[in-house]
Amino acid sequence: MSLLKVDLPGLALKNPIMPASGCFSFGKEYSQFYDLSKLGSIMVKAATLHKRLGNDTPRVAETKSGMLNAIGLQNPGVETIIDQELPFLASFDVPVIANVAGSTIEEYEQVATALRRSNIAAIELNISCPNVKEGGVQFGTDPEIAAEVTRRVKQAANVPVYVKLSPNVTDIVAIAKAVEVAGADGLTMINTLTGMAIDLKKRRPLLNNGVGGLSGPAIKPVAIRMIYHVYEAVNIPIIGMGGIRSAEDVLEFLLAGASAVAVGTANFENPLVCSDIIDDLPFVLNKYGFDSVTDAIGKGHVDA
Amino acid sequence: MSLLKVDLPGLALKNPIMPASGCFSFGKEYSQFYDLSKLGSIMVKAATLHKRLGNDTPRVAETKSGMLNAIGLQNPGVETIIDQELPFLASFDVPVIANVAGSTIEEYEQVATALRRSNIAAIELNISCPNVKEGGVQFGTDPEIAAEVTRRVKQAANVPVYVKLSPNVTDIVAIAKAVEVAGADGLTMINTLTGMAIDLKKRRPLLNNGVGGLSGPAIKPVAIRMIYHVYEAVNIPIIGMGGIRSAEDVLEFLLAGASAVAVGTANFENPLVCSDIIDDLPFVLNKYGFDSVTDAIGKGHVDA
Amino acid sequence: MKKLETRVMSMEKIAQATYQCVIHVEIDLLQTIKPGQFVHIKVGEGTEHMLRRPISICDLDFENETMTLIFKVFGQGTKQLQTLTAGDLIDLLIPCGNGYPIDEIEASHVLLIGGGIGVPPLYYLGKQLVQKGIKVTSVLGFQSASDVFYEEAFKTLGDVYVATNDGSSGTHGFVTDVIDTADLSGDYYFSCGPTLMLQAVETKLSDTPGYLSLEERMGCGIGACYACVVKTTDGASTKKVCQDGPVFKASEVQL
Amino acid sequence: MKKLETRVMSMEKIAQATYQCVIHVEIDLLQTIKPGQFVHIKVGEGTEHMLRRPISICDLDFENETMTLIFKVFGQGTKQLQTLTAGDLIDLLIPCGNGYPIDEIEASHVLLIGGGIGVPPLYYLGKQLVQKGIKVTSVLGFQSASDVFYEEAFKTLGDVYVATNDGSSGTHGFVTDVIDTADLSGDYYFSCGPTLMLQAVETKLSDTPGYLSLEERMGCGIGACYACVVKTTDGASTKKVCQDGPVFKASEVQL
Ligand SMILES: Cc1cc2nc3c(=O)[nH]c(=O)nc-3n(C[C@H](O)[C@H](O)[C@H](O)COP(=O)(O)OP(=O)(O)OC[C@H]3O[C@@H](n4cnc5c(N)ncnc54)[C@H](O)[C@@H]3O)c2cc1C
Ligand SMILES: Cc1cc2nc3c(=O)[nH]c(=O)nc-3n(C[C@H](O)[C@H](O)[C@H](O)COP(=O)(O)OP(=O)(O)OC[C@H]3O[C@@H](n4cnc5c(N)ncnc54)[C@H](O)[C@@H]3O)c2cc1C
Ligand SMILES: Cc1cc2nc3c(=O)[nH]c(=O)nc-3n(C[C@H](O)[C@H](O)[C@H](O)COP(=O)(O)O)c2cc1C
Ligand SMILES: Cc1cc2nc3c(=O)[nH]c(=O)nc-3n(C[C@H](O)[C@H](O)[C@H](O)COP(=O)(O)O)c2cc1C
Ligand code: FES
Ligand code: FES
Repeated sequence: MSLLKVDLPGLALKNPIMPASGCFSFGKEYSQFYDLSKLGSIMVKAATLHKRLGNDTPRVAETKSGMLNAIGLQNPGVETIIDQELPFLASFDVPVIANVAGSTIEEYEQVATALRRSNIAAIELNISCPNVKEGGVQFGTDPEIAAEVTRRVKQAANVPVYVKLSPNVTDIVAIAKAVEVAGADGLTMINTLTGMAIDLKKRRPLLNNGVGGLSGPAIKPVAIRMIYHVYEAVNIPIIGMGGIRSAEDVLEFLLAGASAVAVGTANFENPLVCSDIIDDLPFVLNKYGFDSVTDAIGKGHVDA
Repeated sequence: MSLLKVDLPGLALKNPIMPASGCFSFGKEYSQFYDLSKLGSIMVKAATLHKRLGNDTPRVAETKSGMLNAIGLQNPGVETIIDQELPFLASFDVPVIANVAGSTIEEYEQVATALRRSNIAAIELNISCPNVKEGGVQFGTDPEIAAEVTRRVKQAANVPVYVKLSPNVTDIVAIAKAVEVAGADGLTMINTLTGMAIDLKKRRPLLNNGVGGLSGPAIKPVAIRMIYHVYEAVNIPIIGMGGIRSAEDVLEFLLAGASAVAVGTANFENPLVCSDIIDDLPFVLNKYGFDSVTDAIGKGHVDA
Repeated sequence: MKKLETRVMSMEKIAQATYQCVIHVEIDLLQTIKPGQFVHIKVGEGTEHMLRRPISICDLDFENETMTLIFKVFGQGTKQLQTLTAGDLIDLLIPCGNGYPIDEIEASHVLLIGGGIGVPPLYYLGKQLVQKGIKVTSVLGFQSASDVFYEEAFKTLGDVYVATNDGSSGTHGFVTDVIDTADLSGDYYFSCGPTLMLQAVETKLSDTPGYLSLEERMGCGIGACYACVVKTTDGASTKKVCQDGPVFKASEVQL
Repeated sequence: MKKLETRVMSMEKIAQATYQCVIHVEIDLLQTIKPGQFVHIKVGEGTEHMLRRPISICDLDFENETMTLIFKVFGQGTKQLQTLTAGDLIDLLIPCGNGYPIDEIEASHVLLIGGGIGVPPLYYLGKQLVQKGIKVTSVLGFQSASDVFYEEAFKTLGDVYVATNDGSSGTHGFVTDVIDTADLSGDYYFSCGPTLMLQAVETKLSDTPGYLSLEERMGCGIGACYACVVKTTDGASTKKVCQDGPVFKASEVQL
């Protein structure tokens, strides 16, 4: 369906739908449910330089229309990911976006460098993971540091770099502009809001890590607001996410200014959600009078 | 029930439950449903120096497990509030907390000064309303300005001042500490998260104002996280709010570190919610092994 | 006003996406309800829908102690309400708002002008007017023939003119076209429907005193949150649709 | 594994806050299910509950094409599941996890040791073991007499010992007390229940090879989110309860 096509740096997407990083592992499990070639792209789980075991459990908690997670970047390390996880995805006709994380700027660089020998289509630079104590989140809350990480990873990488923004900031537009100037090819937003739930019986935070990242429909209005404002301030494309679970939600993100979207938490509710949305999207575009996905991007702006 | 009692600066509360500002007007409407004397306190609608008509409609939108509002501080002005709204509440046995708003530091001062001739028990200093274009929100996002407003209103007021914090910041602990140093007697948190919803048919933000404040159960994890962290950093009491709709929710806020709580959005779902929670709270405290409200405050902290 | 948990007696589709819901309400409460008032309905039991949905009261039956609502499935809330069936519980704030001031007006012939989901509240109003000996003429506007409902019911009150946007039933056009072509007039008019229709009606009948029932997105539904305001004609103050309305004198508010 | 929307056949209270739910599942799918596997259930239709709930498969009936689940009402999700009745739709991921490796073990006498909501998965396991000609002895622990369920059902498989914490039924104490007092032993044990119980069982039966079924809070339930990990005995890596488990060799994982 050519009406669903979107062209973004490094990503010739057959449709704007992709699973969000951390919610789809490296695809194998979901390939039981549908053909992954159907997807616009796949954002795979975060990679760090070395293997990480992540946080102690409990790592997830349900909240109203959302959930908290504190996985803690568990992953087998970038080399193992390249050798053992990505080859499986190569058998599908779908561009892969690698999620790069780290505790230091050097680690980010090293992971991006390691990925040069893989066949990924783009990098998602995760400067916004709230669940790692040593680093991670600071990179996403200071415009200058965010810009510096972006610059260094851009130099190390051989594919376009999308910077993933944290919503836990006073002024997300300032960060977006800073990473644009530093060379980001695109933005992905939003990562999770920092939240907490308390176990009434145990009298302590429910997640072992204390805080966790809030995701799901609960945060959609925050995501829409931030994308709306960032869209007006930058000239690079935005991949939007935060609470999407239907084709109507996708259209709302497109109108706010996203050029494509990612679906995270909703995969847990319905493992077929991405496939279902791809099926529904042409009808929803049509219902609201849009000829194509590109026709809808940014059209929710009052002056659009 | 003495187990529900809490003593806070200016507020000898018979129980820790009060309606949140802006969700209860000046009480009259809810007095049809139950005796307002039952409440611990009442946080009345924001007062500015002069009458304000607020934003154009639509002013509210439903979101998943929450809602957006952009009322825009509509109110008849502080003098009219003192003369025509507060006398009704005087007939109940309940301390009233006035919500003070403004576009300039001078306006905040003037409103606080005007309130000297009223019989309120405390002031809630609203430096965090996201729905007023001229001012409001900046006061809540910069620690120095927040401290300055607090200092000036403390000087003008003849009752304890609780500062209402905005969650739309990178570091809420810094703001909390700054207003504590500036003389705040307590904190109330959180105000709404800034959000947006887009009308797919009209292709523009659903609220006439564009952005609005996100409230309701959706934001509870963010409120709990912020209260938890602020509690560890300050020595003044916190009145917690954000998504409360049951006595279990109240206990979660107490464990996080709130000394009392306010209920906002849930009043719209169930106009009797505050009354119901007050009835349920003794049983819930008992179920989870607490002798009293004060026994539970802060007990969710790992080192408590 | 009170919060009432009561039972649905029946749910029936009466036109395209349009449902008639009959609800048990005790006689004492029924007797306090005025035409034009509405109920504010909780959708589902959990937190997904934190805001209630306002629906006008369409009819009362004192003998069977029931109230009738008619609503169109529009979004997620009404879609969920429609799944209720006989015996299910429903949670209402009842009655909300002020209603039509039928005891305050002197009239011998009244026009009822309703559009789409603005039609239901006019039905109980018409019944009350007829009972007071006032002649009633109804003008009902719909999108299309498949949307038309209660035409026969209104015929029991007096003359009925139907208009549809696509001409598939009655006059082709808007309710104002009917007023023109049938040359209708009355001492008073009562109207409820989409804002564009109300504006057209107000302009067309500017010489006739009238009352409009307005819609606005609501929070509390009881006057406490200032969500549902409408500006007064002078622009200097506002009225709350949920508490001061939904019925306003046409001259009183800005549409 | 697949996502299945199917019908509830019955919902019955069988002990204090404990419900038995029978669900229609077609024969082809039933035949793929191994004892110890679980289903991951969607709660309600809307967004309020974004995470599914894992519930062990307790029994299969090939003739009637049904599957039995037994669950305790614990929080909001199970409370809502309990309201389902015959004919209602239920949305499952089925089957999840690996199950007990009954074809890989050589044994003539097996101990089944279950605690509370850990009892259900042992039932279908026991049936399968008996069918393979293996002797089965069951030790079932509950809080109190009012929590006991399936005692009779397990008696059809072999000897049954019940322990309750308050002594109101069977032995006063824990399942490990029964193992002591009745001097029970087997070639293998299979256990499912609260972590504290599993630890006690593992310690008590450290000389017997055993399999444990673990619980952990889950996100996806299919191995994609890393929510439900458990550390391997050497501490150097993790296993996913939802995918590599819920059944693990007792020596394999840290409790
Ligand atoms: C006083 C009054 C009386 C009404 N009487 C009737 C009636 O008798 N029959 C009928 O079919 N409809 C009536 N409506 C309109 C009805 O309330 C909306 O169609 C309904 O709320 C839509 O809810 P939803 O969940 O289906 O739509 P959604 O779009 O999912 O609703 C989201 C939110 O928007 C609000 N909303 C959406 N559309 C409207 C609207 N047109 N007016 C007010 N709020 C809206 C909802 O209440 C909810 O808060 C009345 C509205 C008002 C204000
Ligand atoms: C593999 C497996 C098999 C299970 N089999 C059964 C069974 O056969 N019968 C039975 O009664 N219970 C079983 N449980 C436990 C059951 O999943 C929980 O009791 C249930 O999820 C609680 O949900 P709730 O909504 O009532 O509680 P809430 O506290 O409202 O749930 C909130 C969140 O916490 C999770 N959660 C809470 N308690 C547990 C727990 N003990 N284990 C895992 N997640 C939890 C929920 O899944 C949900 O995501 C099993 C758990 C696992 C992991
Ligand atoms: C369990 C879980 C794990 C996640 N892991 C990652 C991750 O490794 N890297 C990352 O950039 N984002 C991660 N995220 C954030 C998501 O990619 C996404 O930005 C966020 O969840 C908002 O989208 P949603 O509401 O659709 O889930 C994770 C989210 C969840 C729920
Ligand atoms: C309709 C509405 C109006 C509000 N008006 C005010 C206000 O005037 N002043 C203020 O400080 N907070 C105002 N708030 C914020 C609430 O007091 C409260 O901080 C917030 O809604 C979070 O609590 P809740 O989730 O229980 O609603 C308003 C909230 C709503 C929903
Ligand atoms: S809906 Fe709250 S004032 Fe009208
Ligand atoms: S629940 Fe997602 S990996 Fe186990």
